[in-house]
Amino acid sequence: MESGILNADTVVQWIERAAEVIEENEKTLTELDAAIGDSDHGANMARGFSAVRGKLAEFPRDDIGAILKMVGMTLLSTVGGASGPLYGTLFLEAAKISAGKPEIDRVVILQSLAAGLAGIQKRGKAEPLDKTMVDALGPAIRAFEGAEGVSLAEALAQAAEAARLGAEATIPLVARKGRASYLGERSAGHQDPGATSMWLLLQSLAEAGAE
Amino acid sequence: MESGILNADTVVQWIERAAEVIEENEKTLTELDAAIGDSDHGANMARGFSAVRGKLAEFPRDDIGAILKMVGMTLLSTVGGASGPLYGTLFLEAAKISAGKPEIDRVVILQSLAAGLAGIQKRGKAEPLDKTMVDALGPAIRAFEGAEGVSLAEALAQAAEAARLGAEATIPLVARKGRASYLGERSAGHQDPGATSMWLLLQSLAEAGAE
Amino acid sequence: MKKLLNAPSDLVKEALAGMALAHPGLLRVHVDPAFLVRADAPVRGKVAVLSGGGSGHEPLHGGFVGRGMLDAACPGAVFTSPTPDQILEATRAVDGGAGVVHIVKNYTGDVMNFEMAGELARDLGITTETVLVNDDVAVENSLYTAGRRGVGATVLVEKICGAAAEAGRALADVAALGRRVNEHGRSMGIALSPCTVPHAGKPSFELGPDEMEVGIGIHGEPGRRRAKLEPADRITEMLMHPILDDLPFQAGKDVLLFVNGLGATPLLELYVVFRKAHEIAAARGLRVVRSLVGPYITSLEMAGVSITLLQVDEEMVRYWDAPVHTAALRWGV
Amino acid sequence: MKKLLNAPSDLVKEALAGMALAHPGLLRVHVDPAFLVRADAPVRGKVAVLSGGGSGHEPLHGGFVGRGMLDAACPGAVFTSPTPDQILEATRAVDGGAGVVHIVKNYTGDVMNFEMAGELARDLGITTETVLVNDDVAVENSLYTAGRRGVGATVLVEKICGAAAEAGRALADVAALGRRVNEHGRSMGIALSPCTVPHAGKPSFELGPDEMEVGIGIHGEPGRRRAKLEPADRITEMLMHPILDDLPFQAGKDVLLFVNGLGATPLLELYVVFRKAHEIAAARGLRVVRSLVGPYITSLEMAGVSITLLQVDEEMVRYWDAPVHTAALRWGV
Ligand SMILES: Nc1ncnc2c1ncn2[C@@H]1O[C@H](COP(=O)(O)OP(=O)(O)O)[C@@H](O)[C@H]1O
Ligand SMILES: Nc1ncnc2c1ncn2[C@@H]1O[C@H](COP(=O)(O)OP(=O)(O)O)[C@@H](O)[C@H]1O
Ligand SMILES: [Mg+2]
Ligand SMILES: [Mg+2]
Ligand SMILES: [Mg+2]
Ligand SMILES: [Mg+2]
Repeated sequence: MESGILNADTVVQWIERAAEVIEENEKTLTELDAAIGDSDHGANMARGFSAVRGKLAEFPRDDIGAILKMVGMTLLSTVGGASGPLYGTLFLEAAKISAGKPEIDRVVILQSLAAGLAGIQKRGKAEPLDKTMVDALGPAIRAFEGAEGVSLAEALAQAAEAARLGAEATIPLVARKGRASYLGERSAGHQDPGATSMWLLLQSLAEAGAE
Repeated sequence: MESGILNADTVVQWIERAAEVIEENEKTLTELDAAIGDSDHGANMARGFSAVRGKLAEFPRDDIGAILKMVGMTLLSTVGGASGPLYGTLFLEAAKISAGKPEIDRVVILQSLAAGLAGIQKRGKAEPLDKTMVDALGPAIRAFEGAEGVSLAEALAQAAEAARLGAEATIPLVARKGRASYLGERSAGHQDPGATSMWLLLQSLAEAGAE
Repeated sequence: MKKLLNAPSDLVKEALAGMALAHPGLLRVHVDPAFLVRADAPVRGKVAVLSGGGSGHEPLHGGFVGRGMLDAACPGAVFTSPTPDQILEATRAVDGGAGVVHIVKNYTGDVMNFEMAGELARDLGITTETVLVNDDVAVENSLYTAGRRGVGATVLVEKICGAAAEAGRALADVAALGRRVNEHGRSMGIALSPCTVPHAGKPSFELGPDEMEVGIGIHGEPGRRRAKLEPADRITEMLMHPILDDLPFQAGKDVLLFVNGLGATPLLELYVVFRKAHEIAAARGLRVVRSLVGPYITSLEMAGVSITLLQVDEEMVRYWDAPVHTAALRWGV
Repeated sequence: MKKLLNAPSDLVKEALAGMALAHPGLLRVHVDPAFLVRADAPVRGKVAVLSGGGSGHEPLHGGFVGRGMLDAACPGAVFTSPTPDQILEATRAVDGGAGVVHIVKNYTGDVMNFEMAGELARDLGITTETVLVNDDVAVENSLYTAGRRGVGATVLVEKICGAAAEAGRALADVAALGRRVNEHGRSMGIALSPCTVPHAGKPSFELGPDEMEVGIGIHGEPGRRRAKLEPADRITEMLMHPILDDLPFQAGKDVLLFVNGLGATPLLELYVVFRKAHEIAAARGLRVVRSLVGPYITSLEMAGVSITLLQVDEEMVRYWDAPVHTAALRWGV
């Protein structure tokens, strides 16, 4: 993907890869959620992405916006919980930016991610360091934006790495949003499940973008 | 007690000793009942004998029948379960034999025990080898009856020993009466709790009779 | 042992005090000896219906005291049948001159204590009739054993006898109807986990992570056999087939299907079992005309389920539907 | 994991099928998306009352669907809030032209999914009002957190809103009343044991044999703090004092006292807690005019208890007493 552009096929590969990775990590995500939540994040994400995967095979590959919209709508109607509306919003907001486009460049990718983050924050009212998925997506976007002079693949890899670090950096935080906030101080010392799944999605994007 | 006679004081000592022994063995009786019943025999017997003990201190010591009747009535109204009516009946039937008597000899003791056994069997319909308290009391009575040419104390000791062996001999039996019968073949391999408490009572009697 | 209690010996007494405070218009509690009666007892001229047994099966029996069901309940210690004096006093407290039906689950202890109470009541000039409940198909029925246990059908007998008594039926009729319900009802249960008798302080048996007890009673005793845990549908078959074959239930008949939680079973799971039990009953040509789903005869915090099937006639259905107002079962009022 | 189920992913679906079979005259089940509505929905001209949330809290919410309470319930996966399309379709199915009240427990997921459903309903021309329930005093309430959880008061809000809607009250009135109930209700809970989410397959946390979680929610999440197990009376004080101090409840007022089992708690123990809670309330000069004791908002097979205290006014009591006919709560009909 030295082209500096993502086409619809790559987007589909990303989502397929994401579905795989989520399935592989279902247990891990659930365990993270067991520690500071209600033990369902893995099952929620797996249910959602398995539904997405079911629709993906047949889906036309000419409009990235349409693909992302389908993903968003499917997550919205199958995931539930806090993560359903948030991931749903992420993809729906990104879909608006890439509507009608068969391929997207770095600028559009950045705009899409930023629109997704804005949507998540509007819906969920989380600020950085509230110990949520925002803490993985925010740093990833800043890394992607700052990755000048490198290939798109490399920029995506740097974004994924920033997401990983962001997710890890949630460990010492005391949650102020979502279910983990009910634990108060006891939420510290555990990695946020949503930040972790966000990292997995961005990692899948980097992997798809590298092929 | 070389006299060959039990007086009311000894009967009171017996019941007090029995109350102590039951309390000491509450856990054991409950554990035996847990294996083939409902884990309450220890608590049932302890509740009953603690109520008896409460009444004993103040109780007149001139009439063995009256003492035994009080014990029977108290057990009847505090033990509950299968053992309550059965032990209640044992003491009430024995009380009839010794009514008005300040002391009783071997013949009356034998009659009392036999009347108690008959009462238990009439109430509970158990035959020997049904894996119940009958399997401790029955052999004890036969041993007591057969203990000729020995002192009363020795006869009571032989009766207690026969009760112990009778209780142990319930281990291989398949229960045909009481709650243990619901287990069918699974009841084999465990000692019957009621036969065990019966042995403890007769052992206490032997100890009181030996003093 | 993790329980919400103070001293184990105060558990039943304190729970009764709680019931009295929670349901003041419905029932009254007598402390020594311990029993509960409906608030307006004795009801003049009405046959009284009384039941009792060890505690730990709540809402049975105390939760079924009230208009249209039990006039009195006698709670023993946990899993220990009540004593004759308790039963006698409760019998006296509810006798309205038309006699008292004793509904007795077939356990040696219950049978003997009720028998003695009945004899004492007779001496006082109170007529009693006993309805013995013995619906558990997991237990062999034989003259040479203690016979079958009384389990789920007890709830149905209590409801239907209570309604018949409320309707003004005579002592013999109420008792006969109760016996008919018992004769047409069959039950069986399984346990996924044991329970802990407060006084004993530890579970009555141990079960491996993939084991269950089949043919369980309601007193924490082990079941007839231990088996490997199976999916809910398979377990439901394991319970329904012996039940169906026992009466036997005949195609074309109307039935009441009662899926009972033993204590810790989530309602969600009970409905999963109900669904399959209904399907099996229908496949045998039975019409499920009435249903009951929930924890009504429990075994402390045991996880598990029992199924009761009652082949109903028109009279049973009428009395089942009649108004009832108790702490645990209420409709029509 | 020992549960009566087939595949974890079929649990909710199969339980709904069971409910439909068990309560045919009472409710109807819609499969995809999943929701339950009362049998006669939509009721023309009546405000509809809808609630929903993750499954695993049964009888909440499905068990409260019926005349005088909920028109619809939307069950999510276990402990997972339902999705906007589920809520939207249920809203459409029960709208009788007078608008729909959404009763939402204050969890981020529930709030967002209901919010989106409300927006979609508005686009379709259906007016909705949201009553947010957030009664858990164990959780700090702050603008900078997710706020307090909705727990026991949910049952009371659903009953009282349902009765008001049945009585023909307008949308704004029903919603305002629901908010008033929420404002005057406070709850807190403790857990003696964890629960196991079927998909997760193992308990959400581990507790030592003498430990309990204080300030527990209803989703198997750990509580605010871990403490040593205490006698029931002491635990009841630990729950009642924060509740009483929070509103604060004032001497001379009337209250409804609701002692709720979290799943595996024997009824016997709930009444022991009720007894002490009643005593504490009385000592503060409160009059307990209504009571509810039982497992109404559960957390699968968790052992534990929550207490809810509602300061009632005449209108709330009237609607509390109004007839209700649902699978889990029924009186007056
Ligand atoms: N207000 C919020 N804003 C952003 N993310 C949130 C918010 N609330 C929760 N989350 C994310 O959702 C994750 C939990 O998702 P999930 O377990 O699927 O839902 P639920 O908490 O409803 O069970 C959390 O780990 C967190 O990252
Ligand atoms: N029919 C009977 N005849 C004689 N003894 C019996 C009979 N049924 C039960 N028992 C005795 O009672 C004992 C159990 O007593 P207990 O545990 O106190 O009562 P329950 O079985 O009602 O819980 C048994 O171990 C047995 O010895
Ligand atoms: Mg979660
Ligand atoms: Mg026993
Ligand atoms: Mg017993
Ligand atoms: Mg959740």
